Amino acid sequence: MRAAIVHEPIDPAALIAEVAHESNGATSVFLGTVRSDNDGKDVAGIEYSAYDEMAGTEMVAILEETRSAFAVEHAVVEHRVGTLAIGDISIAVVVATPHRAASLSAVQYIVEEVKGRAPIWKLEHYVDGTRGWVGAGSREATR
Amino acid sequence: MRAAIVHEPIDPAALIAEVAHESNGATSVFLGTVRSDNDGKDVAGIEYSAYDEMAGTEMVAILEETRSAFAVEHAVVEHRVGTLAIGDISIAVVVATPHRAASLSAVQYIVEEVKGRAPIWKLEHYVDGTRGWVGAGSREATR
Amino acid sequence: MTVTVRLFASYAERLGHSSLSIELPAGSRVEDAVTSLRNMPGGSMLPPTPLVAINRGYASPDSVLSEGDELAVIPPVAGG
Amino acid sequence: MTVTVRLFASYAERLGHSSLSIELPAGSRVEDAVTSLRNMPGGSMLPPTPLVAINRGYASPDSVLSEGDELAVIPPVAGG
Repeated sequence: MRAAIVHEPIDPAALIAEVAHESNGATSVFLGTVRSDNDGKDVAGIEYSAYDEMAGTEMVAILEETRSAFAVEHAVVEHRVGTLAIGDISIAVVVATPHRAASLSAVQYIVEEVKGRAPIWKLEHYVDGTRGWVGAGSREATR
Repeated sequence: MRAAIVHEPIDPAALIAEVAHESNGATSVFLGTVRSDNDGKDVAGIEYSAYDEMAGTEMVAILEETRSAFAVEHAVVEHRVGTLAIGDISIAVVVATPHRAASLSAVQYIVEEVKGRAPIWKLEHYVDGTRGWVGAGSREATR
Repeated sequence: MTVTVRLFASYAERLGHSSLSIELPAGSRVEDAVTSLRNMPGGSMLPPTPLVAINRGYASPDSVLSEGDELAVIPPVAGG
Repeated sequence: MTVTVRLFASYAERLGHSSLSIELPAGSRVEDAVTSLRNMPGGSMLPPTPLVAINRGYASPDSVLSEGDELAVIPPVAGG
Protein backbone atom coordinates (compact mmCIF):
# COMPACT_ATOMS: atom_id res chain seq x y z
CA MET A 1 0.00 0.00 0.00
CA ARG A 2 1.54 3.28 -1.09
CA ALA A 3 0.25 6.78 -1.80
CA ALA A 4 2.27 9.68 -3.10
CA ILE A 5 2.17 13.13 -4.59
CA VAL A 6 4.65 13.02 -7.46
CA HIS A 7 6.27 15.67 -9.61
CA GLU A 8 7.32 13.48 -12.53
CA PRO A 9 5.25 11.64 -15.19
CA ILE A 10 3.29 8.66 -13.88
CA ASP A 11 4.19 5.24 -15.29
CA PRO A 12 1.14 2.92 -15.16
CA ALA A 13 3.15 -0.18 -16.08
CA ALA A 14 5.46 0.36 -13.11
CA LEU A 15 2.49 0.73 -10.76
CA ILE A 16 0.84 -2.42 -12.14
CA ALA A 17 4.10 -4.28 -11.49
CA GLU A 18 4.26 -2.79 -7.98
CA VAL A 19 0.97 -4.38 -6.86
CA ALA A 20 1.57 -7.74 -8.56
CA HIS A 21 1.49 -10.75 -6.27
CA GLU A 22 0.97 -14.41 -7.13
CA SER A 23 -2.15 -14.53 -4.95
CA ASN A 24 -3.86 -11.88 -7.09
CA GLY A 25 -6.12 -12.75 -10.00
CA ALA A 26 -7.44 -9.25 -10.66
CA THR A 27 -5.78 -5.89 -11.18
CA SER A 28 -7.92 -2.80 -11.71
CA VAL A 29 -6.56 0.54 -12.78
CA PHE A 30 -7.90 4.06 -13.10
CA LEU A 31 -5.99 6.79 -14.90
CA GLY A 32 -7.11 10.40 -14.96
CA THR A 33 -5.80 12.34 -17.94
CA VAL A 34 -5.95 15.97 -19.00
CA ARG A 35 -8.80 16.49 -21.48
CA SER A 36 -8.66 18.93 -24.35
CA ASP A 37 -11.89 20.58 -23.33
CA ASN A 38 -13.79 21.26 -20.14
CA ASP A 39 -17.31 22.63 -20.09
CA GLY A 40 -16.90 23.82 -23.64
CA LYS A 41 -13.59 25.66 -23.21
CA ASP A 42 -10.47 24.53 -25.10
CA VAL A 43 -7.89 23.54 -22.53
CA ALA A 44 -4.17 24.05 -23.21
CA GLY A 45 -2.96 22.44 -19.99
CA ILE A 46 -3.55 22.13 -16.26
CA GLU A 47 -1.41 23.24 -13.36
CA TYR A 48 -1.98 20.94 -10.39
CA SER A 49 -0.94 21.95 -6.90
CA ALA A 50 -1.38 20.24 -3.56
CA TYR A 51 -0.94 20.61 0.15
CA ASP A 52 1.62 17.88 -0.34
CA GLU A 53 2.07 16.57 3.19
CA MET A 54 -1.63 16.46 3.99
CA ALA A 55 -2.60 15.05 0.58
CA GLY A 56 -0.19 12.17 1.13
CA THR A 57 -1.61 11.50 4.61
CA GLU A 58 -5.18 11.68 3.34
CA MET A 59 -4.49 9.28 0.46
CA VAL A 60 -2.81 6.81 2.83
CA ALA A 61 -5.93 6.99 5.04
CA ILE A 62 -8.10 6.26 2.00
CA LEU A 63 -6.01 3.20 1.13
CA GLU A 64 -6.33 1.98 4.72
CA GLU A 65 -10.11 2.32 4.40
CA THR A 66 -10.06 -0.02 1.40
CA ARG A 67 -8.16 -2.54 3.47
CA SER A 68 -11.05 -2.60 5.95
CA ALA A 69 -13.86 -2.35 3.42
CA PHE A 70 -12.59 -4.62 0.63
CA ALA A 71 -9.72 -6.57 2.25
CA VAL A 72 -7.30 -4.89 -0.16
CA GLU A 73 -3.61 -5.58 0.52
CA HIS A 74 -2.00 -4.39 -2.71
CA ALA A 75 -2.83 -0.87 -3.82
CA VAL A 76 -1.01 2.22 -4.96
CA VAL A 77 -2.15 5.73 -5.77
CA GLU A 78 -0.07 8.50 -7.27
CA HIS A 79 -1.25 12.03 -7.97
CA ARG A 80 0.95 14.26 -10.04
CA VAL A 81 1.39 17.99 -9.44
CA GLY A 82 2.96 20.63 -11.66
CA THR A 83 2.12 21.64 -15.21
CA LEU A 84 0.46 18.90 -17.26
CA ALA A 85 -0.28 18.85 -20.98
CA ILE A 86 -3.27 17.31 -22.77
CA GLY A 87 -3.17 13.53 -22.37
CA ASP A 88 -0.81 13.57 -19.38
CA ILE A 89 -1.82 11.34 -16.47
CA SER A 90 -2.78 13.33 -13.37
CA ILE A 91 -3.80 10.42 -11.15
CA ALA A 92 -3.27 6.67 -11.21
CA VAL A 93 -4.99 4.22 -8.89
CA VAL A 94 -4.00 0.56 -9.11
CA VAL A 95 -5.46 -2.21 -6.95
CA ALA A 96 -4.74 -5.93 -7.15
CA THR A 97 -6.81 -8.51 -5.27
CA PRO A 98 -7.45 -12.26 -5.47
CA HIS A 99 -10.91 -11.77 -7.05
CA ARG A 100 -12.23 -9.10 -9.40
CA ALA A 101 -15.08 -7.55 -7.40
CA ALA A 102 -12.81 -6.20 -4.68
CA SER A 103 -10.32 -4.60 -7.05
CA LEU A 104 -13.05 -2.95 -9.15
CA SER A 105 -14.88 -1.60 -6.10
CA ALA A 106 -11.71 -0.43 -4.38
CA VAL A 107 -10.47 1.51 -7.41
CA GLN A 108 -13.78 3.30 -7.68
CA TYR A 109 -13.80 4.08 -3.94
CA ILE A 110 -10.24 5.41 -3.97
CA VAL A 111 -10.83 7.62 -7.02
CA GLU A 112 -13.99 9.16 -5.54
CA GLU A 113 -12.43 9.75 -2.13
CA VAL A 114 -9.19 11.23 -3.46
CA LYS A 115 -11.18 13.61 -5.67
CA GLY A 116 -13.42 14.56 -2.76
CA ARG A 117 -10.97 14.73 0.13
CA ALA A 118 -7.36 15.13 -0.92
CA PRO A 119 -6.25 18.79 -0.81
CA ILE A 120 -5.33 19.12 -4.47
CA TRP A 121 -6.28 21.92 -6.86
CA LYS A 122 -6.20 22.59 -10.53
CA LEU A 123 -5.71 25.75 -12.50
CA GLU A 124 -6.84 25.31 -16.08
CA HIS A 125 -5.06 27.22 -18.79
CA TYR A 126 -7.19 27.76 -21.88
CA VAL A 127 -6.18 28.02 -25.49
CA ASP A 128 -7.55 31.59 -25.57
CA GLY A 129 -5.01 32.68 -22.92
CA THR A 130 -7.40 32.84 -19.98
CA ARG A 131 -7.14 30.65 -16.91
CA GLY A 132 -9.46 29.45 -14.17
CA TRP A 133 -9.34 27.61 -10.88
CA VAL A 134 -11.51 24.51 -10.97
CA GLY A 135 -13.29 23.52 -7.84
CA ALA A 136 -16.28 21.59 -6.59
CA GLY A 137 -17.88 21.59 -10.01
CA SER A 138 -17.56 25.34 -10.54
CA ARG A 139 -14.87 27.36 -12.22
CA GLU A 140 -13.71 30.67 -10.89
CA ALA A 141 -12.25 32.81 -13.64
CA THR A 142 -9.25 34.81 -12.53
CA ARG A 143 -8.40 36.76 -15.62
CA MET B 1 -13.20 -0.42 -30.52
CA ARG B 2 -11.32 -3.69 -30.90
CA ALA B 3 -11.67 -7.19 -29.48
CA ALA B 4 -9.30 -10.07 -30.09
CA ILE B 5 -8.25 -13.52 -28.99
CA VAL B 6 -4.47 -13.37 -28.82
CA HIS B 7 -1.75 -16.01 -28.54
CA GLU B 8 1.05 -13.80 -27.28
CA PRO B 9 1.57 -11.96 -23.96
CA ILE B 10 -0.76 -9.01 -23.42
CA ASP B 11 0.85 -5.57 -23.09
CA PRO B 12 -1.35 -3.28 -20.96
CA ALA B 13 0.68 -0.17 -21.79
CA ALA B 14 0.10 -0.70 -25.51
CA LEU B 15 -3.65 -1.10 -24.95
CA ILE B 16 -3.79 2.04 -22.80
CA ALA B 17 -2.04 3.91 -25.61
CA GLU B 18 -4.48 2.43 -28.13
CA VAL B 19 -7.57 3.99 -26.49
CA ALA B 20 -5.94 7.35 -25.77
CA HIS B 21 -7.67 10.37 -27.25
CA GLU B 22 -7.44 14.02 -26.28
CA SER B 23 -11.17 14.11 -25.51
CA ASN B 24 -10.77 11.45 -22.80
CA GLY B 25 -10.21 12.31 -19.16
CA ALA B 26 -10.58 8.80 -17.76
CA THR B 27 -9.06 5.46 -18.63
CA SER B 28 -10.10 2.35 -16.72
CA VAL B 29 -8.37 -0.98 -16.98
CA PHE B 30 -9.03 -4.50 -15.79
CA LEU B 31 -6.40 -7.21 -15.96
CA GLY B 32 -7.09 -10.83 -15.12
CA THR B 33 -4.00 -12.74 -14.04
CA VAL B 34 -3.30 -16.37 -13.21
CA ARG B 35 -3.45 -16.90 -9.43
CA SER B 36 -1.23 -19.34 -7.56
CA ASP B 37 -4.17 -21.02 -5.92
CA ASN B 38 -7.80 -21.70 -6.71
CA ASP B 39 -10.24 -23.09 -4.17
CA GLY B 40 -7.37 -24.27 -2.04
CA LYS B 41 -5.40 -26.06 -4.77
CA ASP B 42 -1.89 -24.95 -5.75
CA VAL B 43 -2.00 -23.93 -9.40
CA ALA B 44 1.03 -24.43 -11.65
CA GLY B 45 -0.50 -22.83 -14.73
CA ILE B 46 -3.62 -22.52 -16.84
CA GLU B 47 -4.26 -23.62 -20.39
CA TYR B 48 -6.83 -21.32 -22.01
CA SER B 49 -8.64 -22.34 -25.17
CA ALA B 50 -11.39 -20.64 -27.13
CA TYR B 51 -13.77 -21.02 -30.01
CA ASP B 52 -11.69 -18.25 -31.50
CA GLU B 53 -13.95 -16.96 -34.26
CA MET B 54 -17.07 -16.88 -32.12
CA ALA B 55 -15.27 -15.48 -29.06
CA GLY B 56 -14.05 -12.58 -31.17
CA THR B 57 -17.55 -11.93 -32.53
CA GLU B 58 -19.07 -12.14 -29.06
CA MET B 59 -16.52 -9.73 -27.59
CA VAL B 60 -17.12 -7.25 -30.40
CA ALA B 61 -20.85 -7.46 -29.66
CA ILE B 62 -20.15 -6.73 -25.99
CA LEU B 63 -18.11 -3.66 -26.91
CA GLU B 64 -20.94 -2.45 -29.12
CA GLU B 65 -23.30 -2.83 -26.16
CA THR B 66 -21.09 -0.48 -24.13
CA ARG B 67 -21.34 2.05 -26.94
CA SER B 68 -25.11 2.09 -26.52
CA ALA B 69 -25.19 1.81 -22.74
CA PHE B 70 -22.32 4.10 -21.74
CA ALA B 71 -21.54 6.08 -24.93
CA VAL B 72 -18.12 4.43 -25.07
CA GLU B 73 -16.10 5.15 -28.22
CA HIS B 74 -12.62 3.97 -27.19
CA ALA B 75 -12.35 0.44 -25.84
CA VAL B 76 -10.25 -2.63 -26.39
CA VAL B 77 -10.42 -6.15 -25.01
CA GLU B 78 -7.87 -8.89 -25.50
CA HIS B 79 -8.15 -12.43 -24.17
CA ARG B 80 -5.10 -14.63 -24.36
CA VAL B 81 -5.22 -18.36 -25.11
CA GLY B 82 -2.51 -20.97 -24.74
CA THR B 83 -0.49 -21.99 -21.70
CA LEU B 84 -0.16 -19.26 -19.08
CA ALA B 85 2.04 -19.20 -15.99
CA ILE B 86 1.29 -17.66 -12.58
CA GLY B 87 1.04 -13.90 -12.92
CA ASP B 88 0.48 -13.93 -16.68
CA ILE B 89 -2.34 -11.72 -17.95
CA SER B 90 -5.25 -13.72 -19.38
CA ILE B 91 -7.58 -10.82 -20.13
CA ALA B 92 -7.22 -7.08 -20.47
CA VAL B 93 -10.11 -4.65 -20.80
CA VAL B 94 -9.30 -0.98 -21.36
CA VAL B 95 -11.90 1.76 -21.76
CA ALA B 96 -11.28 5.48 -22.13
CA THR B 97 -14.08 8.06 -21.91
CA PRO B 98 -14.40 11.80 -21.28
CA HIS B 99 -15.62 11.28 -17.67
CA ARG B 100 -14.80 8.61 -15.12
CA ALA B 101 -18.19 7.05 -14.41
CA ALA B 102 -18.61 5.69 -17.94
CA SER B 103 -15.17 4.11 -18.15
CA LEU B 104 -15.49 2.45 -14.74
CA SER B 105 -18.96 1.09 -15.49
CA ALA B 106 -18.02 -0.06 -18.97
CA VAL B 107 -14.95 -1.98 -17.80
CA GLN B 108 -17.02 -3.81 -15.20
CA TYR B 109 -19.73 -4.59 -17.76
CA ILE B 110 -17.27 -5.89 -20.34
CA VAL B 111 -15.45 -8.10 -17.83
CA GLU B 112 -18.66 -9.66 -16.55
CA GLU B 113 -20.07 -10.24 -20.02
CA VAL B 114 -16.88 -11.71 -21.47
CA LYS B 115 -16.62 -14.08 -18.52
CA GLY B 116 -20.26 -15.07 -18.88
CA ARG B 117 -20.68 -15.24 -22.66
CA ALA B 118 -17.44 -15.59 -24.56
CA PRO B 119 -16.74 -19.24 -25.48
CA ILE B 120 -13.43 -19.55 -23.63
CA TRP B 121 -12.33 -22.34 -21.30
CA LYS B 122 -9.59 -23.01 -18.85
CA LEU B 123 -7.82 -26.15 -17.86
CA GLU B 124 -5.99 -25.71 -14.59
CA HIS B 125 -2.77 -27.60 -14.02
CA TYR B 126 -1.98 -28.16 -10.36
CA VAL B 127 1.35 -28.40 -8.63
CA ASP B 128 0.48 -31.96 -7.58
CA GLY B 129 0.30 -33.06 -11.23
CA THR B 130 -3.48 -33.23 -11.53
CA ARG B 131 -5.54 -31.03 -13.81
CA GLY B 132 -9.14 -29.88 -14.00
CA TRP B 133 -11.47 -28.03 -16.33
CA VAL B 134 -12.91 -24.94 -14.68
CA GLY B 135 -16.42 -23.96 -15.53
CA ALA B 136 -19.37 -22.04 -14.21
CA GLY B 137 -17.98 -22.05 -10.70
CA SER B 138 -17.37 -25.79 -10.58
CA ARG B 139 -14.30 -27.80 -11.41
CA GLU B 140 -14.49 -31.12 -13.19
CA ALA B 141 -11.47 -33.25 -12.35
CA THR B 142 -10.19 -35.22 -15.31
CA ARG B 143 -7.41 -37.23 -13.77
CA MET C 1 -27.58 -33.36 -44.81
CA THR C 2 -24.11 -32.82 -43.40
CA VAL C 3 -23.45 -30.62 -40.37
CA THR C 4 -20.01 -29.77 -39.03
CA VAL C 5 -19.82 -30.20 -35.26
CA ARG C 6 -17.25 -28.29 -33.21
CA LEU C 7 -16.39 -29.56 -29.75
CA PHE C 8 -14.29 -27.78 -27.13
CA ALA C 9 -12.47 -28.21 -23.85
CA SER C 10 -13.76 -31.16 -21.79
CA TYR C 11 -16.28 -32.12 -24.48
CA ALA C 12 -13.57 -32.41 -27.14
CA GLU C 13 -11.42 -34.37 -24.74
CA ARG C 14 -14.09 -36.92 -23.87
CA LEU C 15 -15.37 -37.45 -27.39
CA GLY C 16 -11.86 -37.46 -28.84
CA HIS C 17 -12.67 -34.91 -31.53
CA SER C 18 -12.61 -31.14 -31.80
CA SER C 19 -14.33 -31.16 -35.17
CA LEU C 20 -16.38 -33.79 -36.97
CA SER C 21 -19.06 -34.13 -39.63
CA ILE C 22 -22.36 -35.80 -38.87
CA GLU C 23 -25.15 -36.85 -41.19
CA LEU C 24 -28.69 -35.93 -40.19
CA PRO C 25 -32.09 -36.11 -41.92
CA ALA C 26 -33.18 -32.85 -43.51
CA GLY C 27 -35.11 -30.70 -41.03
CA SER C 28 -33.23 -31.99 -38.02
CA ARG C 29 -32.97 -29.76 -34.98
CA VAL C 30 -30.13 -29.08 -32.58
CA GLU C 31 -31.57 -31.60 -30.12
CA ASP C 32 -31.41 -34.34 -32.79
CA ALA C 33 -27.74 -33.61 -33.41
CA VAL C 34 -27.07 -33.69 -29.66
CA THR C 35 -28.81 -37.06 -29.36
CA SER C 36 -26.60 -38.36 -32.15
CA LEU C 37 -23.48 -37.05 -30.38
CA ARG C 38 -24.55 -38.53 -27.05
CA ASN C 39 -24.68 -41.95 -28.70
CA MET C 40 -21.03 -41.74 -29.72
CA PRO C 41 -18.20 -43.14 -27.54
CA GLY C 42 -17.68 -40.69 -24.65
CA GLY C 43 -20.83 -38.84 -25.69
CA SER C 44 -22.81 -39.70 -22.58
CA MET C 45 -20.95 -36.98 -20.68
CA LEU C 46 -22.69 -34.32 -22.78
CA PRO C 47 -25.70 -32.83 -21.03
CA PRO C 48 -29.02 -33.47 -22.80
CA THR C 49 -29.39 -29.76 -23.54
CA PRO C 50 -25.92 -28.28 -23.75
CA LEU C 51 -25.24 -24.69 -24.68
CA VAL C 52 -24.95 -24.56 -28.47
CA ALA C 53 -24.15 -22.13 -31.25
CA ILE C 54 -25.02 -22.32 -34.93
CA ASN C 55 -22.62 -20.54 -37.26
CA ARG C 56 -21.07 -18.70 -34.28
CA GLY C 57 -24.25 -17.37 -32.70
CA TYR C 58 -25.93 -18.87 -29.65
CA ALA C 59 -28.93 -21.06 -30.55
CA SER C 60 -31.59 -23.11 -28.76
CA PRO C 61 -32.25 -26.88 -28.68
CA ASP C 62 -35.15 -26.61 -31.10
CA SER C 63 -33.31 -24.49 -33.67
CA VAL C 64 -33.52 -26.13 -37.10
CA LEU C 65 -30.24 -27.07 -38.76
CA SER C 66 -29.38 -26.62 -42.42
CA GLU C 67 -26.91 -28.32 -44.73
CA GLY C 68 -23.39 -27.03 -44.05
CA ASP C 69 -24.15 -25.45 -40.70
CA GLU C 70 -21.42 -25.26 -38.09
CA LEU C 71 -22.89 -26.52 -34.83
CA ALA C 72 -20.77 -25.81 -31.77
CA VAL C 73 -21.43 -27.63 -28.52
CA ILE C 74 -20.21 -25.33 -25.79
CA PRO C 75 -19.11 -26.41 -22.31
CA PRO C 76 -19.69 -24.00 -19.41
CA VAL C 77 -17.56 -20.99 -20.32
CA ALA C 78 -14.75 -19.90 -18.01
CA GLY C 79 -12.95 -17.00 -19.61
CA GLY C 80 -11.30 -14.15 -17.81
CA MET D 1 0.26 32.97 20.38
CA THR D 2 1.61 32.45 16.87
CA VAL D 3 -0.12 30.25 14.33
CA THR D 4 1.27 29.38 10.89
CA VAL D 5 -1.34 29.79 8.18
CA ARG D 6 -1.06 27.91 4.90
CA LEU D 7 -2.99 29.15 1.90
CA PHE D 8 -3.43 27.37 -1.43
CA ALA D 9 -4.58 27.80 -5.00
CA SER D 10 -6.99 30.73 -5.48
CA TYR D 11 -6.77 31.69 -1.79
CA ALA D 12 -2.98 32.00 -1.94
CA GLU D 13 -3.26 33.97 -5.15
CA ARG D 14 -5.75 36.50 -3.79
CA LEU D 15 -4.07 37.04 -0.45
CA GLY D 16 -0.61 37.06 -2.01
CA HIS D 17 0.82 34.53 0.44
CA SER D 18 1.08 30.77 0.57
CA SER D 19 2.36 30.80 4.13
CA LEU D 20 2.21 33.44 6.85
CA SER D 21 2.31 33.77 10.63
CA ILE D 22 -0.51 35.43 12.52
CA GLU D 23 -0.73 36.49 16.14
CA LEU D 24 -3.89 35.53 18.04
CA PRO D 25 -4.97 35.69 21.68
CA ALA D 26 -4.51 32.42 23.57
CA GLY D 27 -7.64 30.24 23.27
CA SER D 28 -8.56 31.52 19.83
CA ARG D 29 -10.56 29.27 17.56
CA VAL D 30 -10.35 28.59 13.83
CA GLU D 31 -13.16 31.08 13.21
CA ASP D 32 -11.13 33.83 14.92
CA ALA D 33 -8.17 33.13 12.67
CA VAL D 34 -10.43 33.21 9.62
CA THR D 35 -11.85 36.58 10.68
CA SER D 36 -8.34 37.90 10.99
CA LEU D 37 -7.45 36.60 7.52
CA ARG D 38 -10.61 38.06 5.99
CA ASN D 39 -9.55 41.50 7.24
CA MET D 40 -6.30 41.29 5.31
CA PRO D 41 -5.94 42.71 1.77
CA GLY D 42 -7.66 40.27 -0.61
CA GLY D 43 -9.07 38.37 2.36
CA SER D 44 -12.69 39.21 1.66
CA MET D 45 -12.78 36.49 -0.99
CA LEU D 46 -12.42 33.85 1.71
CA PRO D 47 -15.75 32.32 2.70
CA PRO D 48 -16.76 32.95 6.34
CA THR D 49 -16.42 29.22 7.09
CA PRO D 50 -13.87 27.77 4.71
CA LEU D 51 -12.71 24.18 4.84
CA VAL D 52 -9.74 24.07 7.24
CA ALA D 53 -7.15 21.68 8.57
CA ILE D 54 -5.09 21.90 11.73
CA ASN D 55 -1.73 20.14 11.57
CA ARG D 56 -2.80 18.29 8.40
CA GLY D 57 -6.12 16.91 9.61
CA TYR D 58 -9.51 18.39 8.75
CA ALA D 59 -10.94 20.55 11.55
CA SER D 60 -14.08 22.60 12.26
CA PRO D 61 -14.64 26.37 12.70
CA ASP D 62 -14.85 26.07 16.48
CA SER D 63 -11.70 23.98 16.89
CA VAL D 64 -9.36 25.65 19.38
CA LEU D 65 -5.91 26.63 18.15
CA SER D 66 -2.65 26.21 20.02
CA GLU D 67 0.71 27.95 19.82
CA GLY D 68 2.65 26.68 16.79
CA ASP D 69 -0.30 25.05 15.06
CA GLU D 70 -0.32 24.86 11.27
CA LEU D 71 -3.73 26.09 10.12
CA ALA D 72 -4.48 25.36 6.47
CA VAL D 73 -7.32 27.18 4.71
CA ILE D 74 -8.46 24.87 1.96
CA PRO D 75 -10.24 25.94 -1.23
CA PRO D 76 -12.73 23.51 -2.80
CA VAL D 77 -10.58 20.51 -3.74
CA ALA D 78 -10.34 19.43 -7.35
CA GLY D 79 -7.92 16.54 -7.58
CA GLY D 80 -8.08 13.71 -10.06
